[in-house]
Amino acid sequence: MEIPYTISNRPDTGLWNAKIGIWLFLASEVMLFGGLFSAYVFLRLDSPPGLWPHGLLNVPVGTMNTAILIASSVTVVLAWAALKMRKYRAYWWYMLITILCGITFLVVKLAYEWPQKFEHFGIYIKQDRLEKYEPYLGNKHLAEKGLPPRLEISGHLHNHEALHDANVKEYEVALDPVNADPTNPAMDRPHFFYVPPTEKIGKIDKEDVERATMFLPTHSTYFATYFTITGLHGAHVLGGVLVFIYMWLPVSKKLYQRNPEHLANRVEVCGLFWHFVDLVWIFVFPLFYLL
Amino acid sequence: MNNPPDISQDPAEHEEYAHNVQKHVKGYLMVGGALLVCTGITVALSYVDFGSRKANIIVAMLVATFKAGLVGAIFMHLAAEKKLIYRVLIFTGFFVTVLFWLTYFAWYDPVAR
Amino acid sequence: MDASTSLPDTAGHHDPHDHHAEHEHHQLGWWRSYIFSTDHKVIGIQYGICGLLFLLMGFSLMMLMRWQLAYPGQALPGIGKALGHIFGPGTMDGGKMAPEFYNSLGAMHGTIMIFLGVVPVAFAAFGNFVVPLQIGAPDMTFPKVNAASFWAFAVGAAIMVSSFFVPGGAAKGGWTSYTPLSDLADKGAAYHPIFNGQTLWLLGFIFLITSSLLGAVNFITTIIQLRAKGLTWMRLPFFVWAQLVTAFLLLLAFPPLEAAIVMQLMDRLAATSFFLPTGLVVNGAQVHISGGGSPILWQHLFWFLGHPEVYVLILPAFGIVGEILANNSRKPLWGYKSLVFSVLVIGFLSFVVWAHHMWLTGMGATVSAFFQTTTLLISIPSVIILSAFFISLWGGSIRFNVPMLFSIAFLPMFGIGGLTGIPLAFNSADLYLHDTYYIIAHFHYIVAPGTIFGLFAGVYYWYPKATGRMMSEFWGKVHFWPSLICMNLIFLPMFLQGMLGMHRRWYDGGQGWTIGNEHVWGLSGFQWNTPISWAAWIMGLAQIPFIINFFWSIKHGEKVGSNPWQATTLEWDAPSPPPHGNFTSPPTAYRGPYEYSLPGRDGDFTMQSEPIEATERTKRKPAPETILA
Amino acid sequence: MSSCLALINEFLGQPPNASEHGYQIDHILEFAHWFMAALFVGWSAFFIFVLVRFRRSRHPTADHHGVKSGISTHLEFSVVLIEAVLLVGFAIPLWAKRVNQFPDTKDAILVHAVGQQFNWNFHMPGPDGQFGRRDVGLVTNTNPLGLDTADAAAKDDIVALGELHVPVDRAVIIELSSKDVIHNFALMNMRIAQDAIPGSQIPMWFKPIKTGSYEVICGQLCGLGHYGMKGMLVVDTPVDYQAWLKERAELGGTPTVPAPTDRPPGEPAGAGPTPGIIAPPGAPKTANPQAQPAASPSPSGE
Ligand code: HEA
Ligand code: HEA
Ligand code: CUA
Ligand SMILES: [Cu+2]
Repeated sequence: MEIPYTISNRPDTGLWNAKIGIWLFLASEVMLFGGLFSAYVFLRLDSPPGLWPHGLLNVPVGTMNTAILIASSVTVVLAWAALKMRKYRAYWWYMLITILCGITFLVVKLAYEWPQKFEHFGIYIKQDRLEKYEPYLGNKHLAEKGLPPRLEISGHLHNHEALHDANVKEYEVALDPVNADPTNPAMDRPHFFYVPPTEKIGKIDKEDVERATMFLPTHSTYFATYFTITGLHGAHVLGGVLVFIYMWLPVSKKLYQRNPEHLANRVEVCGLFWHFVDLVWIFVFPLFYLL
Repeated sequence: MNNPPDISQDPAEHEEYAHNVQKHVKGYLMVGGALLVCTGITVALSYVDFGSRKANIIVAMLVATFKAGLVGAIFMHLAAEKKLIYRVLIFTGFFVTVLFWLTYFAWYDPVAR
Repeated sequence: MDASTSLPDTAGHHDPHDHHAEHEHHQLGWWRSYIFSTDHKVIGIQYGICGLLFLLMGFSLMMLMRWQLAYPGQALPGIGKALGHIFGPGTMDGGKMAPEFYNSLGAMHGTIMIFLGVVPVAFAAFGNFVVPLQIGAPDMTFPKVNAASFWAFAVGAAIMVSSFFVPGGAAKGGWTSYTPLSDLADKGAAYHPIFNGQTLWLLGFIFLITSSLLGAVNFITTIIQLRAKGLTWMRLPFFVWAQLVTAFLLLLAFPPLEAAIVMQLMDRLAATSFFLPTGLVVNGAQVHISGGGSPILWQHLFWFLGHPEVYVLILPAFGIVGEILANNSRKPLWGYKSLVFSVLVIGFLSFVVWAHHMWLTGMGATVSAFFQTTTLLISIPSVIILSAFFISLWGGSIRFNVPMLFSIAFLPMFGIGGLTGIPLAFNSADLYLHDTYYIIAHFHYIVAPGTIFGLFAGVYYWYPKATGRMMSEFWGKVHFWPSLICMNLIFLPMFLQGMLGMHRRWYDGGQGWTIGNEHVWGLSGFQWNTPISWAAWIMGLAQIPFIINFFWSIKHGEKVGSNPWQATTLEWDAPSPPPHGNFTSPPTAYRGPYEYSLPGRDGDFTMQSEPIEATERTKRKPAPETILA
Repeated sequence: MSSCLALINEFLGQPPNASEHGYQIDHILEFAHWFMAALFVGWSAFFIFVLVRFRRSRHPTADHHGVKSGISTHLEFSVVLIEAVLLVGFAIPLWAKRVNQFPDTKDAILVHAVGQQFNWNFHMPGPDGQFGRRDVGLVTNTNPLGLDTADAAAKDDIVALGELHVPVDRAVIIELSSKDVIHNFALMNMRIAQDAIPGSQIPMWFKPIKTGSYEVICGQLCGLGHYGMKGMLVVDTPVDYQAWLKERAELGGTPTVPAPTDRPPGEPAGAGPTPGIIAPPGAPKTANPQAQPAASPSPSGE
């Protein structure tokens, strides 16, 4: 006896097996990211004023990546439709574009966005020393406007030896524009385009420092959630790309010749997964880049 | 909008069938466009000050939900799916809401004096 | 709307994989057909044997702990020193158990019993072996995924067990792995950054969760898609319903824990602070982390799995017991519909009660009122199920064979465990009972003499289907009676210890505490440990007949036909053991699952696959089935 | 009435209650236990009867239909009803009282209890009623709470390690927190318990009505010394209490018991942060003789 309904529908459910399978899997995925996002909410609610950073991420790049994912989602359905219409060449091209989109997304994230963060340096000032660094923080100015205070001075670390050498008593940082010119109203809201650190060097005594790290997951619960969620999402993208590559290779051409509907079903299933990954990103993007 | 029907084994019907799918393709492209526009809108809105950050978050989430809806309904064919799948998703949706809401609620209502 | 719906399923023949599957049983060598098989029966048996061995292992760990509890600080005679060498320095030097080794054993006992023992046997093993047969399917919908699920489990289990032998030993934070404790544990000079107990526990879990998710997807799809012709939802055996709900619980409750585990891994490996608040001072030294995390978050995510998980432990047992009760009382399960309904309700409600494990975390009045209500609500369907089981026996003609013995023992045992859950549901009462041995007794009555007995019953019941031979009745009884007695000798006194106020996870067995030295029923709380421990060790001996019986019968058990118990459900139509593809011809179901002692028929059982004759239609009255009774 | 109810808890070994609200909690327990007992006995009787009456030898042919009456429905409803009564009538109001109606801080004793591996630190505001500032930066072995002695409010503060005295018949409000991991401040005789969670300060209150000294159990696994993490609550007569306050005040902000530093048995050398101070079980934490648990060998056999 063979396993029925691998390709055609079971009459009473009107579905073939893999279709149900993938939807169940996606259901569990919803719960997985649900767990992560509820953690995000929980931690964000817990964070005291000023401790949830804003505008640290590169919005245009994020936007571009969003667009790329959306585009790839479109090409996947098109690829599937092409198969339905039995146009293998079209399918092949759409699939190729999808794969390339996926890869670009990953490259941008891993080779550009993340490293850019890793080399950024953030210094949290002790509560009772904040006044001392008023010129970098401009908290009075913020207080007047009723905005949350700034507790962190960020930029590019000049004297890297400061990280491990105890004799070096202060950090020298090429300040971010925000800290270079804190009272400038333009700085109240995060910039749209990423602005590199200025030439202006800020000096911060180690005594006054609460914590100082690069923008790594350990930097703050914000970056912890950011790297964890985008990392997990990236893993999903990678998985999708790999499967797509398999279905784009000649192997699947053989399957197509044997039974086109079967290939179409597979593409549909992976497509569903891909759309879901896209869908997750649709929430990740505003939550981390914009808000 | 409906999904393209599965292709029939009978080649004779193939012509109008392919045509049928073609119609849907246009729809997919339009939705893709809509999504891109919405992305632009989300970004733009995040620079508009809606009074409080809360307000901004709510607005952004509304747009995001709308986009998610599009992807789900059209790309993932949820606009016209089988009952079974709806059932599964309804429960999942419910439980995920429970997870969000109750954890939030528990955070919101601690022992206090 | 589908053109192909109407067409016969011809397409399948073109599919390479089905082709492959078709040939499997002709061509595959020993390895492919017994080790890396994709046949649901083989996978089921693999799961079964591994799971049982892990049960034994978890039990053995506990027997060690019971020594420490009964004779704190005394060297374990005989094997003690040897164990010290096996587990390495700082565990049982000179046969004396060290505190953190006790904690390791406790945590691993819980983890192994639940995730490597009961879930694999109750869900994966019986689910894999029995469900496709009971619904008349040739196999699972995704045989390869099925195999993948088993191997993911194997890897996860290997990681868990190996964690005993890394420097510092296995995880020590309890099976609940509460943060910050488990975030901070197993760190520092003496530990490897990755190969340390807690980190391996987390890594192992990721595999176990993956395995469960793959399994769950497969089960649900199979039950939905591969039901035999005529096997409508209301004709499904109760066991299939139980497995379906269980699968959904695993599918939807595990992922949030997976998320939490990823976060704890980040905390441990990337120095994040998901679960670490600001300003921790550990052992006099300030911890340098960003802080801002929440210890309670872990508990929420853990118990969001944790509670559904406990129903994962019990529902399959319900299913097994139901089948066996019907079969051996030779009459239908009473109130089939209400049973199904209750199982569904349990499944649903178990997602909204988790915080009853967190009463003392500083929960406000509103939230706790909500969770108390849901927790009490969820006890109702259990009451209904148990009542239905009891009532099913009324008017039966009860055979007391070994599977039946274990099944009827299950009922009161679960009853005790369940009933003692009720005071815990009131957080003001739990104020007193929380974290005492009362809790331990509560859930052990459910999982040990409950679930474990259910599993034993299942093993004895389906063994002939899997092997074509019976297990020995006599040795079965030799297994049953001591087990039943010892179980109660072990867990009843724990209620007393709990009421005394003795707490769990006490390395010294309460010796050092005033309450531990107060007397109840003639013995001090601490002294009670001794009879409990002896009972546990004797129960260990009582398992030997089972183990021998189990393996001996494979070759030497009495040969039997395809339906030794004269049961009605579809699996008994297949030959024993069933060939690859299970059924010689696709079965069809014509009637409900439990057509025992139908009036006006000579045999006292009628198989689901027997067509309904014209004569019957007139004679037959429909069995009384109402939702709430 | 309630006394005969109470029998069941005593019968099960519950130690006597020593707090004002405690008897209410015991009532719920009693009620629940009688309820469970009734169900259990009832069902068991039915169960055994059925097993005997309908065994194969006695009843060779089964009846396909079995029970027809809806008796079980009534039974299930009564279960629902009783549970509902317990919940709405007792449990919910009781909890509300515990967490929403704290006694007035003017006539209550205010204490901060801070858990650490494996000990309890108590911090009392002293005469001025002001808690001195605490800062994790200042924590040392001799100043386990990191009390800022520079702070004026801290001058008269009382800090005690392991042992807390309170006067009888006065409400006590304990604000629980922890320095490292989650502990649980459990007072079985006071019928009160509450997690001590790092990063948050959770209040809990009770009113002792019997003098004596009671062990504080740590009811949450907190590492290898968990089993030995014992505090002592001494309920004094007002007079003794004043004496104790005086004695403490003279000692100033420093704890009496020098914070032990010995590593726990069998602990891998130089192991990470988790392990800490460990009290061997049975080791008395207080001068108070009643508090001495029956002497017993330390679990590590020495
Ligand atoms: C399979 C496992 C299982 C099951 C089914 C249950 C069932 C229930 N559990 Fe249990 N529970 C656990 C496993 C389980 N539990 C575990 C493992 C823990 C500890 C976790 C840890 O901290 O390590 C725990 C802890 C636990 C707590 C937390 C206690 C604490 O930590 O402070 C609570 C609190 O509400 C609770 C309540 C309940 C309730 C109300 C039920 C109800 O669903 C019970 C309903 C059943 C009945 C009401 C019985 C009905 C039967 C009859 C009426 C017939 C009687 C007939 C005869 C006796 C002959 N449980
Ligand atoms: C499914 C879950 C499960 C099961 C079955 C058991 C079974 C048992 N448990 Fe378990 N226990 C837990 C889950 C379980 N436990 C959990 C979650 C905890 C909390 C851990 C923590 O603190 O974090 C705990 C804690 C716990 C404690 C408290 C420890 C402490 O707090 O310090 C104790 C104390 O006695 C105990 C004892 C026992 C005993 C005597 C059994 C016995 O009933 C054992 C019975 C087992 C068998 C009879 C095995 C039979 C199997 C075979 C013989 C296989 C045969 C093999 C082949 C045929 C191949 N357990
Ligand atoms: Cu502190 Cu356990
Ligand atoms: Cu629970």
